Amino acid sequence: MLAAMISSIEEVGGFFTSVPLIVFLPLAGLLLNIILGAIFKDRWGERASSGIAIAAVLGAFVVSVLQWLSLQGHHEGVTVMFKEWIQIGDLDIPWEFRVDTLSVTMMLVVSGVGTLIHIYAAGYMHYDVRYKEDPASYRRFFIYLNLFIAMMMVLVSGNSYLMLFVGWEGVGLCSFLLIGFWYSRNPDASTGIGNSFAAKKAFVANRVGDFGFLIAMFLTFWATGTLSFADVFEHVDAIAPGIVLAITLFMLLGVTGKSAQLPLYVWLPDAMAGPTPVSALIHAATMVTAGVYLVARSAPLFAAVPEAQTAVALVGGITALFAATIAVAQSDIKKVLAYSTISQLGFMVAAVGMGAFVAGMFHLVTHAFFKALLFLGSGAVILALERAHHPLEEDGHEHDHHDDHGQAAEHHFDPQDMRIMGGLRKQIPTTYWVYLVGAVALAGLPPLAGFFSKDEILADALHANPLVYALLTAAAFLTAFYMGRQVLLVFFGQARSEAAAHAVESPRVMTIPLMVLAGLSIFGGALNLPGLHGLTHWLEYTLGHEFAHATEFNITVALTSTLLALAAIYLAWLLYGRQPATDAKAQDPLQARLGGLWRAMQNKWWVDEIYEALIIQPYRRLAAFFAETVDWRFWHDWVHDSLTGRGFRGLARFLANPVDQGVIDGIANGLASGTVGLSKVFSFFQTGFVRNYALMVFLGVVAMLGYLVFFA
Amino acid sequence: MTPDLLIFFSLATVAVAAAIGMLLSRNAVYSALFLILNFATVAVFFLMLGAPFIAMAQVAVYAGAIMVLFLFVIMLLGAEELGSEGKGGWQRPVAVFLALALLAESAYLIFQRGDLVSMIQPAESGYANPQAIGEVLFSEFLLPFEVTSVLLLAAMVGVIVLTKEQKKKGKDAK
Amino acid sequence: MDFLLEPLNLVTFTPFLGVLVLLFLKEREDLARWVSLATALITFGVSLYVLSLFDPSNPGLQLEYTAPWIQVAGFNIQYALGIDGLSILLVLLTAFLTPIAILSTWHAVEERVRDFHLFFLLLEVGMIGVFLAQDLFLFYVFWEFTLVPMYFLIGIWGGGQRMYAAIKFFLYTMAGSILMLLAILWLGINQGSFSVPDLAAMGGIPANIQYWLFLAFAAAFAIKVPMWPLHSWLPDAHVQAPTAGSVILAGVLLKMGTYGFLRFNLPLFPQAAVELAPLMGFLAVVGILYGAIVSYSQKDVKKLVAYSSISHLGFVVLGLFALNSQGIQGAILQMVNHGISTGALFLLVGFIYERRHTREMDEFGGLWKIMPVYAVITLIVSLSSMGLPGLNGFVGEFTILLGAWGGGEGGPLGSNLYAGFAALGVILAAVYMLFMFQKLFLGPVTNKKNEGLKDLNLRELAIIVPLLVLIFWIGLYPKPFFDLMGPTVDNLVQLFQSGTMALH
Amino acid sequence: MIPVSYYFALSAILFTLGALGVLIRKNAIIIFMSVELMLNAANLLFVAFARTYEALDGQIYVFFVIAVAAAEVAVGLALIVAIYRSKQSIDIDELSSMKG
Repeated sequence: MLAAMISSIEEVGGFFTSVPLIVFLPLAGLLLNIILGAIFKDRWGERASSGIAIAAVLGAFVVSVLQWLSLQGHHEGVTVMFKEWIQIGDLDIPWEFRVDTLSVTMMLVVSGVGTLIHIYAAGYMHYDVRYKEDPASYRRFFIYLNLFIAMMMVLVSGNSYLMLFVGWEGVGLCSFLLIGFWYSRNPDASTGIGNSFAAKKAFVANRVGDFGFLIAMFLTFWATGTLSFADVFEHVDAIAPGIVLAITLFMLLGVTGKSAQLPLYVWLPDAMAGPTPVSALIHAATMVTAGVYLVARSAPLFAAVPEAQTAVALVGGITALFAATIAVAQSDIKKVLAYSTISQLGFMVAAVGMGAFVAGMFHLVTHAFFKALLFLGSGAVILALERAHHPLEEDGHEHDHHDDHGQAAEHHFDPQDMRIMGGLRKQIPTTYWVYLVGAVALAGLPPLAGFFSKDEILADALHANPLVYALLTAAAFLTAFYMGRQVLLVFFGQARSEAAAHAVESPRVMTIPLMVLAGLSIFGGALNLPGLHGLTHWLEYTLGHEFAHATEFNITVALTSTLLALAAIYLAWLLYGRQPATDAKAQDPLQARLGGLWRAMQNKWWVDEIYEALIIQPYRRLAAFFAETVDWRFWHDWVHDSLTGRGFRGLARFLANPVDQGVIDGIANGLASGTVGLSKVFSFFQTGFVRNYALMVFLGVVAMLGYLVFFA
Repeated sequence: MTPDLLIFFSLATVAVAAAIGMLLSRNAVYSALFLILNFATVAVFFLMLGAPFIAMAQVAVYAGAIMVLFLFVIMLLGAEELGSEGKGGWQRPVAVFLALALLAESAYLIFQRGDLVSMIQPAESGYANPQAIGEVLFSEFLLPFEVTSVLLLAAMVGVIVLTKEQKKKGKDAK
Repeated sequence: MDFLLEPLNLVTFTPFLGVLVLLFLKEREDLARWVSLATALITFGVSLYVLSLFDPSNPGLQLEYTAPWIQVAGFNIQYALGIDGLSILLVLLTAFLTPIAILSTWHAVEERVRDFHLFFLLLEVGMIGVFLAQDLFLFYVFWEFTLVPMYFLIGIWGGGQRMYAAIKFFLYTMAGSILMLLAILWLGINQGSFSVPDLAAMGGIPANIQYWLFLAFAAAFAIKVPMWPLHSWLPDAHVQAPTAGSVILAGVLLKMGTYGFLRFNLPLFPQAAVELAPLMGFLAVVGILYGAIVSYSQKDVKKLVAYSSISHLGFVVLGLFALNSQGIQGAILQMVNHGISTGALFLLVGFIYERRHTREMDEFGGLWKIMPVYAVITLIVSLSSMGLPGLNGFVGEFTILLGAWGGGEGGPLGSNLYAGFAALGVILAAVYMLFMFQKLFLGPVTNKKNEGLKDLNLRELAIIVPLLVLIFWIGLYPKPFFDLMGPTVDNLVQLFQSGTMALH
Repeated sequence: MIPVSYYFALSAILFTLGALGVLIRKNAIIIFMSVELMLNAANLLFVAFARTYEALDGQIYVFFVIAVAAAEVAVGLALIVAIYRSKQSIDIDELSSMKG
């Protein structure tokens, strides 16, 4: 049926016609969940909800693999026309699927990592919905998650900027829904911000970016007359350089919104208010990399204007370092990872900015593996503490002694706070090992995936822009440091709270995806090993040789970064591992050494506060001023009611009053009595007797006839 | 004095006398009967003026239907002799005076305007027979004719509504 | 009697038959509702019949019906109806929204039910007439005719300050109409015709006079839209009007203003339109931003939605005065979109008002937990209103902005800043819409009074679901809608291609 | 061979009598009859002039007048009946609620 809906495709064979399924399978999954859930109500259990959702994503993954297989014979890729969408005059934007090596790479990452996270979430959410006392939300979660996969697939498979934008906004919506998943929670201790506020913040910040994207599209369309990728790139040479620069810079604004770069990154840390699988899927592995994908996709545009490239690279580099500094001083396990994500996204953005599109994409893929791993691992840690703190009935009664915890203690319990953890490696060994793999991969130690991808970026940066290289190297050093700090704080030392001492290992439905991701994090580097350059050649089919050059392995860079990472880890061990803190309230060792700098980093350089003071408060006040003073009191009440309305009434009164009183007061009295007399005369006629009236009429008739007869 | 004039004057006398009779009669039933007489004479005038259709309509509708309706109502209300006419106060002399003035004006008009003295010629044979009237009525005056039907319908509805209201009030009183 | 069966006469006056029936139903209030609903549904059916007769590939007027009407002293006023790509969607929208609005009054209007429906159906006659009239004088008659029922709908069934709002609505709109009447008379006397197609074909009005005529027409339409700064009547009217009145007011009556620009100002005074495009564009952009900013600070949900209308209709006007296919087609689609989305928002506000008898946002919070279906539907409608891709609002806004950008440098607007600032409205729309959504639905349930609220019942779902279907349909597959208006708009735009050329 | 002025005169007399009836009688029914008389007088004149000018229009008008009169009488008498039921009187002078 689907194949029949597709209007046209060149006859190339393969499974290309099945590509719309990557969108429609998740959609079908969510619709089934909605409909069946509505029909069966409570009998539609958790297994059914998650089962359908997982099957849908797995199906999408299978279809993506089929695309990959089909591409083997047709490296140039195909465009699958699905449906006409908007068609006005020269504007013709169909819904077309672009299947080429670049988009298939993204499809595989999204559906692959997505599947693993779905499986993990099936276990995780089982507990989460109970701790949040809303088990009915389980189905809702998977509906959102499937919607997200569908939208992400629209994003990566679209053949035009507008279709990409559709997915772009669609994932923004899902992000909004999932951050606000526990919408009824008030400003809560772990995030410092209510979920619904965080969700709104994410949406609005993204909208600011979307504004840039929109403008970029307008510029593109009026310069080239089209929005589909291939046609736009054909015209690049014909567009004035100034316009290309504008296009790319506005696009950069979009990228900073979606990929959480300076200055619009502020939403991402708050987005951690969402359930942990969401943080892993959306806010680490897939959605936030959309900006990187956009730049890679637009390689010909960016390559045409070096100024734009420099801007992109600088934004990426500065963000990488900036976010890394904040990550160092966070105590919330997810916050560290959030800032780490921003920092790593900075790496990718810097890479694609410098023209190292393959390196950027490479890092995107490996980062998806190990950052998803880290987030899911942190979820496992959080859950381990939560279950130890107040066990659910099904967990048995081995932790009965926790029941004597007072309400007050319960109130302050924050399972995400690293300061109350410690020593967890004994309690939850599986989680510990996979987390360690993820951390090492992120820190960039060979031979794990992160090393190769990061190294490729650094090598390119050395060629292209020494400043960016310096920024990124510093960021890499900090990365290794904060990951070392985190691992040491969480897993080493001794337990700093009752909950940490009795942490419970997660069920297999959660640990197996973790192990798979750990494997990917270890071996992911094989994708683009120096010398083999598998990914480079693969992407070259789409990007062209010009933009997909193989970076030579630079032994100096590799050695430098490895040594730096080792040094950072050693430094972390000196500070946190040698004499681990024993008390949750203990001061961070760095705090004493760094002083004010630490405060600044801990408070995220007060960026949120600055935005609040410079943008949000003024806007709020402006809105209130316009609404209450300008529109209502001035325009509505004063101009319309007082000036116009009362003015008119005043005029009427002015015209009426002089007769009555005022100006001709003296005459008025005479007039008044005259009026009384006259009215008496008139009221004489106003007898109420019909016949009198008839007589008057008759009198009138006679008089008129008389006039007509005698005088006319 | 030609026969025509003779007939005219005698009929005119009857008509005026009937009108005065209606006007002065104490009993409403008598008034109605005088009026019927008046209408009948006017119908004869119509015939003389070559308007047979109108004459018939006059007899059927006016003298027949309308006046019978009057009689019905008079009988229904038992209003043959309602109250005393009493004194009309200043109204009656004024009214008479105005009526005389109107007559005077009319007379002046009749005698001054020369075009009113033209003689009425005997009618041609085809003039104003019902067929001719019908043809005009259903061609040139079709729309007013239809509108008249709506008017009659409206009158009918109005009468029903008025009487219905009355009934309800009666019920409420009980 | 054949003229009664002319499709356009049929669609215009079918509601009138319902009025005649209603006149005889003084005490049967339940029956009055059903009669009114049935009439509105039949009218919708007839409008679909008109659609089936409509040939989208023909850019000209179709299904025309013309009869001489008033022909005295050189005035040649005709009763002329016709439909083309500019009006077909609006006629359908009117016929579609009316039964929905009527259904929404089932329990909301308990007093003088028959009169309410009588006025409502009369209003429908007027609105459809406005969109179909092809004679300026006839148009004016229908235009003024819509005022009367709306005046009574607000003035009798409205909220606490209904008389104030009704009178303000009436006076404000009348004031603009007077100028338009003068312009119409000028055209009738000097050009010798009131027929719109004839006048458009004739052309030849001197530029300086076009200028004044354009402004006179624009005065009437700008008040109706309403364009900033003539919007002051709108919040009053909306807040005081009953739900169904608000739906129709926002859904259709405001469109009469933008439609007026499209039908009269553009084709009759092309030169003036090109010259004045920057002015109109400026007012539109100010309206977009102003409406969005002011919405954010409202405490009453209905007022928020009312102000958001100012913002949305700013987009429509901006699109119209981009004077290219994208802008105008987007504007027409956006008229429909706004009718659907804002109509739906007013309905949703009405639902909660019927339950709680308040619209203050501070009274609510956490409703998602209590009324999940209601929350999800409101979310979808809000997202459509703020232009999320895949829903109807986006298609309209995107094409409008694209058109406005194209009408910028070197086009009639003269600068890309118009589109740029208008695009800022997209951000602000998210701000106030999400603010509203958050206030009503997110967070914990703070007010005890909200705890027992019931979710939407079947009748309410029946009202809102058709709108949702359209929201998705237009968002996902707008092609049939664009196809309906395409040829007519292209025809119209050609006028300006030459006009713009002459200017530059 | 009767001059049209005779009919005019007759009509004028009948009209005046009708008007007098309206003005001096108190019985609503008689007043009503007087109105009919006035209408009749006008009809007579119409027909006479129609004859004079050899045109049918006058007669058509009379036809319409008769129709209207019929409608008027029906409504008027219904009113009188209604008034009588509420006031137990059809004396026109008792209906003076319009006194200014």
